[in-house]
Formats: sequence, structure tokens, C-alpha cells
Amino acid sequence: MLDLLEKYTPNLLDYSDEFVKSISETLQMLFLSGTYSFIVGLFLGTLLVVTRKGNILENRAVHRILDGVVNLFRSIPFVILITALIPLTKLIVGTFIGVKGTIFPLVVGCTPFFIRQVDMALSDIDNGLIEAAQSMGLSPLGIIFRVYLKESIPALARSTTITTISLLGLTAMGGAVGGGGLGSFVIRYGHNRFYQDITYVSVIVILIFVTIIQFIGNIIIKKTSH
Amino acid sequence: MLDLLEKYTPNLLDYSDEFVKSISETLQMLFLSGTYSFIVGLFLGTLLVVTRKGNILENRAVHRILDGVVNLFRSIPFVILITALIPLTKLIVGTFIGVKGTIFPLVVGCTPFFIRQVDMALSDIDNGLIEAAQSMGLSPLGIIFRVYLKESIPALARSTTITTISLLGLTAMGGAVGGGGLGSFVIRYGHNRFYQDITYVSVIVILIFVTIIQFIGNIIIKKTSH
Amino acid sequence: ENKNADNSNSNGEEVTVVRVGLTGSDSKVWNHVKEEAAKENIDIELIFFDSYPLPNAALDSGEIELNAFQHYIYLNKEAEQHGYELSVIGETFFAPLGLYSKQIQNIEELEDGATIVIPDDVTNGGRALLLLQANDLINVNPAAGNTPTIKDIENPRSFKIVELAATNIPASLEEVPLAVINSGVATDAGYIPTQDAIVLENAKPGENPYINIIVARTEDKDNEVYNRIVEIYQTDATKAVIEEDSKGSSIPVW
Amino acid sequence: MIQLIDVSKTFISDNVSVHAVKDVNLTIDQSEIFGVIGFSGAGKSTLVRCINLLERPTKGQVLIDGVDLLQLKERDLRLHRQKIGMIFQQFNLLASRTVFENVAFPLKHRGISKDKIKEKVLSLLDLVGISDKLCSYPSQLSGGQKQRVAIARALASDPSILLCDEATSALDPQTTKSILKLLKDVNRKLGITIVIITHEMSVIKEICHRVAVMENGNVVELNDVISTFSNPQASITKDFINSTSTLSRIDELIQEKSDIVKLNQGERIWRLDFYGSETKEPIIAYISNKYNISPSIIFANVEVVSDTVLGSIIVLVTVSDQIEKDVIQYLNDKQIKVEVIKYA
Amino acid sequence: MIQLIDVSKTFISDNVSVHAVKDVNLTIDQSEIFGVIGFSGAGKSTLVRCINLLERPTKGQVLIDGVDLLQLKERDLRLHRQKIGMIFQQFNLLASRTVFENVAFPLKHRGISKDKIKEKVLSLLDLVGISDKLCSYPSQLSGGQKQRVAIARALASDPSILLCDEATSALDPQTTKSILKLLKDVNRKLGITIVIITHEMSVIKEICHRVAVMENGNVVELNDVISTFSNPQASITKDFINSTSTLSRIDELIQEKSDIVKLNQGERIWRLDFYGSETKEPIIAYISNKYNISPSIIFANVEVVSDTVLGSIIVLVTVSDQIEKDVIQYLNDKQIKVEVIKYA
Ligand SMILES: Nc1ncnc2c1ncn2[C@@H]1O[C@H](COP(=O)(O)OP(=O)(O)OP(=O)(O)O)[C@@H](O)[C@H]1O
Ligand SMILES: Nc1ncnc2c1ncn2[C@@H]1O[C@H](COP(=O)(O)OP(=O)(O)OP(=O)(O)O)[C@@H](O)[C@H]1O
Ligand SMILES: [Mg+2]
Ligand SMILES: [Mg+2]
Repeated sequence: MLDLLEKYTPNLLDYSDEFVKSISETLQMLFLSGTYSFIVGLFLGTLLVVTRKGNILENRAVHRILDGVVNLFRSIPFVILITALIPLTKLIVGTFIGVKGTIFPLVVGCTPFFIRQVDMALSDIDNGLIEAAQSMGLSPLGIIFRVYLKESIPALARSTTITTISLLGLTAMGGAVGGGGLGSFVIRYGHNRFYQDITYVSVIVILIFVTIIQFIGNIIIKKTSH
Repeated sequence: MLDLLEKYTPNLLDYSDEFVKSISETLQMLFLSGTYSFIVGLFLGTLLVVTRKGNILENRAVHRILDGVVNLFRSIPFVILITALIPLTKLIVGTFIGVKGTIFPLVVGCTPFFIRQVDMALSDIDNGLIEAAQSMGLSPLGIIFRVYLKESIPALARSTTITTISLLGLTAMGGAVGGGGLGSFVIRYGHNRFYQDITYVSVIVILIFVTIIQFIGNIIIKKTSH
Repeated sequence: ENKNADNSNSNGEEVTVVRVGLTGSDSKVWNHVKEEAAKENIDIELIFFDSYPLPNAALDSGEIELNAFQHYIYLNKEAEQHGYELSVIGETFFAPLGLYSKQIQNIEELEDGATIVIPDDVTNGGRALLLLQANDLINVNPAAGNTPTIKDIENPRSFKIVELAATNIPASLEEVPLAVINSGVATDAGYIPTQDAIVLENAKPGENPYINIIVARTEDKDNEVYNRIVEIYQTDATKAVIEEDSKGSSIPVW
Repeated sequence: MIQLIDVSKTFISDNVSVHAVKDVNLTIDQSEIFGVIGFSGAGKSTLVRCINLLERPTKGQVLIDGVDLLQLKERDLRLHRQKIGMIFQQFNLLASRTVFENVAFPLKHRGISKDKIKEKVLSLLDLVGISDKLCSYPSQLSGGQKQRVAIARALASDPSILLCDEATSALDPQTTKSILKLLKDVNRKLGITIVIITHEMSVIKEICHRVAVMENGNVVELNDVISTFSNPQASITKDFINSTSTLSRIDELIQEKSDIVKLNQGERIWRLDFYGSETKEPIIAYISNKYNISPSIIFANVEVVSDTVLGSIIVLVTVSDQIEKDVIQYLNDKQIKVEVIKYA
Repeated sequence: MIQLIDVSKTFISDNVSVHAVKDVNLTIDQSEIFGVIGFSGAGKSTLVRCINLLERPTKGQVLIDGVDLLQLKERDLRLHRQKIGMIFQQFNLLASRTVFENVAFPLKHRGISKDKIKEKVLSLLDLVGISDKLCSYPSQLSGGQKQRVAIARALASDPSILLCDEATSALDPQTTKSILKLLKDVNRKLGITIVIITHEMSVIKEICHRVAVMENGNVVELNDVISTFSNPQASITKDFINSTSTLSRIDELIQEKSDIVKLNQGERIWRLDFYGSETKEPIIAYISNKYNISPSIIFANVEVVSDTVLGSIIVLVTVSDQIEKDVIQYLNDKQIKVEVIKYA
């Protein structure tokens, strides 16, 4: 077994410690920033939808500002964003280095994207359902939670899957502030140093992550579509 | 005027040639790779949907393979992808450097993402409409074009908007093979050399692009939602 | 296909197009060279790569004619790894790495277990480790050659070595006691390497393997045009541009 | 009490404006069952949707128990809406929730205990006859089953006003009957006000007290049910009642020259329209005896609406001109309208 | 000709299986107008959806003009489907297309010239009475308007079979009438076969030739319309006809102890059910004269179905026991069924 590994993945074996560490780093980044992005994105995405013209909390100012901010953050290349956020990151988490330092920029980088995905998911809700809820005297909050969010769970699962996989891609940039992670690992060693074995194995590991995420997403979609 | 520019954007003025060139490069990359990704992604995304279980062209094998390939390509960090594609890029467009050399990798990088977005857009079509079309004896192709695609134009416009903006972000990576572009420009000078004026102006220009794309998207959504 | 693209200028004279692969942000220097070369009917086309492995690959496969982004060590490593037949046709400048700190004045003051930040890119990461070794902070396994990585070190004082994107390192000085910074980055971040660095890399021209170079395919090593470009580069006028653009952090080596 | 004062609603889209409701004034009393009829597109749904402000009128006032809904703050409007149940023409069921959850929906988050909710929902589902579909999702239901879930849901929150937009249109007559009985019961027992849009005249006759007839956005007639049916004023009301009655078939038969209406010498076809207290008298028997004629019934539509016998009969009779005159005179005196539809 | 042979359809979801259609055998003739009735959830929609294989039967065969659809290749099935129009219970209009475009939809890409399509669509929209909504989108239409678009769309491609799933449920009686007339016309002129699911008995009476009664997935009765109404066999059919007739109100009135049915000494309430050729005779007049009784009509439902007078009358009559017996005997001889509903 070890012989085989040594034959086909000599470099990976050399860097096995870092490889394992980078997997754990990726999982940490993905999980933490994913969770925060999900919460913030779901909140702001819903806000974007309900404040749109003709919707339950129509509010031109809020909608415009939110829309503009989302566009702005989607306009800033992530590398620049990560650097620009350094002072804020330090303020919030105390350090901008390492996995800890990547979470905040990842959230800021990922959330606008998720907001758009949430927008897309919620925009498909049949207006009749909103009307039914309104006619029952539900509060806007009630309508948001019990109709908008609940009824679009399958679509939101789709959105979340797409976003999580995109976030996984984004964590590769975490290396810029020493967050490490598999993406950074494979670029630094596999790509920049041409260690093909590292590239292959790392991509396979990422593929496994992607497949798992997609699989979970599909299950949720299936279970919640009636 | 020039005085003002000199005062507030001294570095940008220094690099104004490259700045202008990079804008044109970005537009070229965006337009060309966007067009190809749109066509290919729309085709494959639709294929992914219609071959899903219970759909009009249910085909487990095709669906699985397509799904797996999409996952695979979404797993490969773009820098690695761009390098891995070099031989193929050379074969197809004759060179792997410059704007010309970025188009193919950008298409390969962007399409899987767009496929998922198309999937999301088409999955919301009411099954009753498909049944109506089936009952009229429409061919699968007819159903795809005249029901799936036509009826989800608003959702597809949303998908396309999100994807185009993501692609704009991706073009920043075009610099890896000498494709230049605004993203690469702002990272090299604004970010790496700490020329704040370059960063600000470039981000504003990208923001304008993003806003225009979003604006066009919104107009199409509005015009086609009834 | 290794042929240069040939063209004519407006006067009907033969113009040779030479594509030069670069990385980073030294376009001012090369634009100067480009202008000068144009006077001799050499049309230099600058191509900026954002990925280190690609300029050599592009040169090797004939996509470009010259590149100028690397130092000897990087070239040697790549040539060995990929079997590129590339040759140095000229030296350009040397940009010393330096050790910087906001907390200590002297390297002896560094405590055990402290965090040290180094660049995460392939050209400078190993070089930074060697610099740390040169200052007796760590030991590098000699078998790792000129491009060691973190796993190749022996770290008796248990320093925590963190790799960051080069441009984020200056900001890290707010929270870590010691960082290795490229001179260009340090300058752009407002440091003057010769004054602010606690330790600066040895900068003797001709001896240092980290001197930057202009590279051509070995078969073109004697190409007149290319060598002319090297000559145009290695002028006092260019030197002035380098000094101005790098604020003195890059040291021309001719 | 529901008061609509000068209510208008205009839809504007792509520069085309549709005046769906025009200056409607309407008062619906407490505990009344109020019907709304009218041709497709007349503005019935729009009007009813104005009552709970699902459509905000372009003009006018909507008062519920004297409170102007349009002046209310969002919060207060919600409280009012909680007392107004609505059954939608398109059902609007929540696709991600089971039948049980759909009906429980308006009860949740109102401080009602789980057991109470369960009890309430189960009894409602039982009343509308879909207890066996408890755990089905809307996509697994037939059209009528969906409609029944919608009805149960609207009743779940014990509304004091119930708006029904064609609440029985997808139901078979038997189920419709049982639903109407249910509505009548809640009306009687709990005194809830019910507004019913329907195109089934039987529904109107069965449970409504008053009925408004809409045409092109206007309420063109508004009267109690018995008057509306016995003595329609607006021509559209007449059309409506006519087209719903089987008696209109006579015209078709005549046109089609059916055997049934082929008349021999001296035969004629009369249409008798009658209503009210007189009706309990044996009219047909009496005229046969008195004038020695033998009318044979070919169409009849007589029923008891609001405790009054009401209806029309079409008879075929052999009679001389003179006697015909006498009979008609006699019947007219009894307040029975006679129309000679066809002579031999 | 449509033949369903042993057709069953079972839905399985989450381990619950619903047998929506069970072993149905049915032959619908060329040019027939065939009605399907049954309670909500009986399986009517599912059965009809089996005809064009929108639901693939779990078992059985579906033959159209002798061709087994289940054996066809996709391509051939499509060709067959093009000849089968369908009106859906939920309309299924294309939201992104205008009324015009929805109706033109099935005509497009069939090599028909634009002018022809336009002409056809406009004439259909005119027939269903929504020419003024040409450029509206479905979301801007009332329920009935949507349904009419769906009807026009189903007719657009000149189908030889038309499947109607409650095609007039959202329509007012007048509009329903005109739609039925339209269907009757196309049936007569073009000989198209029409299958109609409905819960409106008037629709069945008005245009159907034969009617199938479904219960729990089975066809429990299948007969021509006149026999079904005059002489229902299955108990569900009786229930059905009963509940649709206003005469069933009498039971309620009696239960409610209404004044109308309060009987004096010697009074009784009879229900007379009659049909067929005998009916043209002046029964009421005759018995009044012959037995010197004066029956007064309180409910009546008499109409002409398929050129036969058919119906029931409920009368209030004062009569001695002896004469009652004679009258009943007399009426029975005339094939009129008499039921004594209430004695004084
Ligand atoms: N959102 C809308 N935009 C434009 N026009 C509309 C809209 N909603 C309804 N209308 C129009 O307003 C008129 C009244 O519609 P409404 O739904 O009130 O009719 P209705 O009486 O309920 O008819 P039905 O019996 O067919 O349901 C119709 O002509 C309809 O086309
Ligand atoms: N997709 C499905 N999954 C599970 N059960 C279903 C599904 N579709 C229909 N059913 C069930 O099959 C039975 C027959 O449904 P169908 O729609 O044929 O009834 P129907 O006779 O048309 O009733 P209605 O008059 O209410 O439209 C119902 O009990 C229904 O709940
Ligand atoms: Mg309506
Ligand atoms: Mg049905």
C-alpha cells in the first residue's frame, strides 16, 4: 500500500501533513463562513425580495441601497476585498491571519452572491400564496417565514448548494491571508510546483466535497418537493 | 480637469494606457466567453433538466454523467483549470496566451456554473404546462424551446445576470495567461502596489459594469414577467 | 513555431515583433525599453502573466520570445522539472528580501515560538526560508536545494511560520513580530528597505542567485534582436526608470 | 356589517386600463349570506377582494363594522383580516404542506394549543369529507379535494366574515350540498357573515339571503333572493335566471322544430310564471276543472325558495281563443304571469 | 373510437398507494359526446388523463381507433396526441404568452400560414367571447376568462377527440350555455368525439349522449343520458341525480317543519316521477277531472331531455285513502311512479 502511494504520489506523501491540515482548514472555512453567509444572506436576500416594488414590505430606499451594496461587493475582486477588509477583520476577530482571519472576508465575499441566489429562489413563489397569507392577517414576518421561506425550501436548497460549492471555490483564496486550505495547497504545490500527484489527489478530494454537497442538496430538494 | 485627475489619480494617469487596454480586454473576454458559455450552458443545463427522473427525456446515464462532469469542473480551482487546459486551448484557438487564450478556459470555467443556474431556472416550470404541451403532441424539442425555455425567460434572465457577473469576476483570472483585463490590472497595480486611486477607479468601473448587467437583467425580467 | 512575427512600420521598414512575458507590475520599466526599441524597429509586445509557471511554459512553446520575471533559481528549477531549453541572455535587477518588524529592532530580540510571516509564492517562499536560515533562526534541509518549503525546515525554536500573499504581509506587522517582505512590496507599503529592514538579503551582483534575468529559448540565445533588447535594457536611462519606479528597492545589476 | 362606498378598482397595465369595479355601493348586514353573481369577467372576484383589501380600491371606502379599512395601520388591518376568512377561486394551497398543515396554517402562532388545533382541523376535515387525505400534499389531490381543503382552511380561524370566491365550483352536487349545509350551519350558529360569488344559481337559491348582480363592474341589481328570482329587474338578471332555468330549452326546441312542440289545431304553449302565497292553490287543477281544459306539463321548474313556492311551468294546452283570454285573465288576477309562447 | 380495456392507475407516494382508477372498461364511439360524472376524488380526471396517456395506466390498454397507444413509439404517440385536444381542470395556460399566443400555440410550427393562424385564433376567441382580451396575459384574466382561453386553445388544432376536464366549471350559466352550444356544433359539424367530465348535471343533460358514473375508481354505471336520469341503477347515481334536483329540498323542508309542508286533515304530499311518451298527456288535469282532486304543485322539475319529457313533480293534494289508491293505480298504469312522501 505504502509502496503504491510512494510510487504514484511521492510528493503528496512528502506533504501529507500539510495536505491533511489543509483539508481540515478547508472544512473549517467552509463550515464557519458558510453558516454565517447562510444566515446573513438569507436575511438580506429575503429583505431584498420583500422590499421590491409590489411586495409585502415595499421600500424603495432599502431595496435600492441593498441592491447597490450587493452589486458593489460583487464588483470587488476577492483578493482586493480580502486586503481591504484587513482592518475590519482585525477589529472583529482580532486577527486577519490564518483560518480565523479568512472567515469574515469569505462571508463578505460570499454573501452578496447568496443574496442573489435567495432572490432567485424566493421570486418564484406564487403570488396567490402571499395573498392567501395576507388574507389570514399574517404579519410580514409571518409571511416571510411561513410562506416565502418555507414554501421555497426546495429552491433555497438549490441556491444553497450552488453557493456552498462556489464558496468552496472561494476558500482557495483564503491562502492569501494564511488561511491555507486545500485550494491554496493545490495551487501552491500542485500547480506552481507542478506536482501532478498533488493536483490530482487534491482535485479528487475537492470533487468529493462538491459531490457530497450536491448530494445533500439533491436529497433536501427531493424530500421537500411535493 | 487634468489637474484634478493628476491630484486625485496620479497613478492611474501614469497607467492610463494600460487601464484603457484592460477595459477593452475585459469586455472582449466577457462578451466572447459569455456568449459561448450561454449557448453551451443553456444547452447542457436544459439537457440536465430534461434527462432528470420523471422528465420528458428521462435518461439516467446522460443525467448522471452530465451531473458528474459539472461537479468535476466546479471542483477544479480556476487557475489549475486554465493551466490544465493549455494543450486543448492551443489546439482549439492556436494560442494559450492573451485574450484569445482566455476564452476557452473561461467558457469551461463558467459553463458548469451556468448549467446549475439554468437547472435552477427551469426546475420551477409548472408541470401542468409540460403536460399541456405533451397533450398537444409537441416533440421534446418543441417542449424544450416553446415551454421550458420560453416560459422561464424571467428566471433565465436572473440566472444569466448572476452568471455574467460571476464571469466578470472570473475574467480577473484571465491575467494568469496574459489575458490582462481590468481585474488583473487592479490586482497588479492597485492591490499589489498599493495604488489606492487605481483600486478605487477600477472597482468603480467594474461596479458600473455590474450595475449595467444587473440593470439589463432586471429590465428583461420585468418585461417578460406577466 | 519559433519564428518572430514580422511586420513593416509606416515607413515601410522591417519591424520585428518581440513578445516579452512578464509578471507583476514593472510595466514602466519595460514601457521605457519598448519605446527605445521602437526607434530601432523592434516592436516589443508586453504580456503580463498572473501565474508564475506560465511565462516559461509560454516561452518554451513559442508563444513568446523572451521573458523577464524570474531569478536564476526559479529558472533552474523549472528547466530541470520540465526539461525546458532556456537560456539567460541578460541580468536585470536584484530585489532583496528583508526582515521587517515593528516590535523589535534586532533579530536577537525575537522570542522563541514567535510567529514569522513569509510570502506564499513559489519564487519567494523558499528564498525567505533560506534568509531565515542565514540569520540562524531555522535550519533548512540541504537536500531541499534552493527551493525549500516549510516541510523542509528544522525549527528548534518552535517559530510559527505563516505564509501570506506577499502584499498582505506589511499589514501583518501589526500583529506579528517578524515578517519577510519583498523589497518591492515593502517600498510600495511605504518602507525604505535599506533603512527599515532589520536584515536585508545579501545584494552582491553576480553572486546572488536571486538576481532577475531576461530569458530566451536556448536556440535563440544569440539572436541579435533579443540581445539588442538586453542592451537597450541595460542602459543608464533604464536604470533611472527602475530606481524611480521601485523607489530604490530594486537594484540594477549592470 | 360590510359597507362598500363608491368603490372602484381600475387595473392599469401596459397603458391599457381595465375598470374592473365601478362605483359600487353595497351594505352587507351582519350574519347575512350575500350572493354575488354576474357573467365571467364582470368584476365579482375583484369586488370581493376589495373587502379584505387584497385589492386596494382605486377609489372609495371599505368599512367593516364601521371601521374604514383603508385608514387602518398595517397592524390593525391584519387584526381585521384575521376575522375575515377567504376561499380563493384558485385555492392557493401551500404546496409544501400536507392537507392537515394547510388547514392548521391560520391557527398556528396564535397561542392555541396543539391538541386544540388538531381537534379543530380534524373536525373540519371531517366536515368537508377529506379526513382520509390528511397527510397528502396538494399535488396529490383532485380538483375538488383541493377546494375542500381551501374551504376547511378558511373556516379554521372561526372568521366572522367569510368570503367565498366560487367555493364550490369544482365540487359535485352532493359535496356542494354538504358544503352549503356546513356554511348555513356556521351562519346560523355563529352568526358569521358570508359573501358568496357563484355562478351556480342553485347555490344562491339554497343559502343566500340577498344577491347582487354585477355587470361590467357595476352592481346592476341588488335584492333579496326571492325577488331577484321571481321578479328580476335588470335585463342581465333576467338573462341570467333564464339561462339557468331549464325552461329556456323551450326556445331551442321550437327553433329545432322538435316533435314535442309540434302543435295540432287549437293547441298552444303557455308559460306560467308564479310565486308567492297564491301558489299553494291548485292552479292547474282549478283551471282544468273550471275551464274544462287539459294542460299537459312539458317543462316545469317549481321550487321552494325562502319558504315561498316559486317557479314556472310550460304547458301545452288545447283551447279556444275566447277561453284562453278568460284563463289568462283569471291567472293574472291570481298574479300569475302568462305568456303565450307558441300558437298552433 | 376510444377503447379503455382493463385500465387501472395506482399512485404510489411515500408508501401509500392510491388506486385512482380500477379495471375500467369503456368504449366511446366515434362522434359521441360522452359524459363522466362522479364525486370529487372518484378518479374522473385520472381516467380521462389515461386516454391521452398523460397518466400511463399501471395496467390495461388504451386503444384509439384500434391503435394501442401504449405500444406506440414516442413519435407516433405524439402524432396521435395532436388529434386529441384537452381542456385541463387547472387551465394550464402559458403565463408568458398573451391570450392570442396561447390559443395560437398548438397551431405554430405545423406549416400553417400566419394569416390562417390569425384568422383561426380570432374566430375561436370570438366564439368563446373574449376577443377583447386578445393581448392580455393570463394573470390579467378572471377565472372564467382563463377557462375560455383554455377551451379555445383545445379547439384550435381541430382535434378529432376533445377531452374536457370540467371545462365549464368556472363559467356563469350563460357563458356555459354558449360554450356547450359551441361544443355541440363542432360535434355535429365535424363529428369530433367529446369526453366531458363535469359535475353540472345540466351539462350532461344538455349535450351528452351517454354518461359514465364513477365511484372509487370504478365505473359503476354506464348508460345513455335519458336512462341514467330517468332510471338510475347504482345507488350513487340515484344520490347524484337526487342531490342535483331541487326536489330533494322537500326532505329538508319536512325536516325543518316548514309552513309549506304543514298538512291539514286529509292532505298528503306525493312525488310523481314520470318520463317518456306518456308524459305529453295532461296528467294533472286528467286526474283532477277524473278523481275530482286538486293537486297543487309545490315542486316540479320537468324538462325535455333527448326529446323526451322527463321529470318529477311534488304535489300537495287532499284526498281520501280510497281515491289515493285509485289514482296511484291509474298513474302506475301510465308508468308514472308515485311515492307518498308525507301523510297529514
Ligand atoms: N391583474 C389584472 N390586470 C388587468 N386586468 C385584470 C386583472 N385582474 C382582473 N382583471 C380584469 O378585470 C375584470 C374583472 O375580473 P374579475 O376577476 O373580477 O372577474 P369575475 O367577475 O371574478 O369573473 P369570473 O367569474 O370569470 O371569475 C376582467 O375583465 C379581468 O380581465
Ligand atoms: N399524483 C397523485 N398522487 C397521489 N394520489 C393522487 C394523485 N393524483 C390523484 N390522486 C388521487 O386519486 C384520486 C382520484 O383523483 P382524480 O383527480 O382522478 O379525481 P376526480 O374524480 O377528478 O375528482 P375531482 O372531481 O375532485 O376533480 C383522488 O383520491 C386523488 O387524491
Ligand atoms: Mg372570479
Ligand atoms: Mg378532477
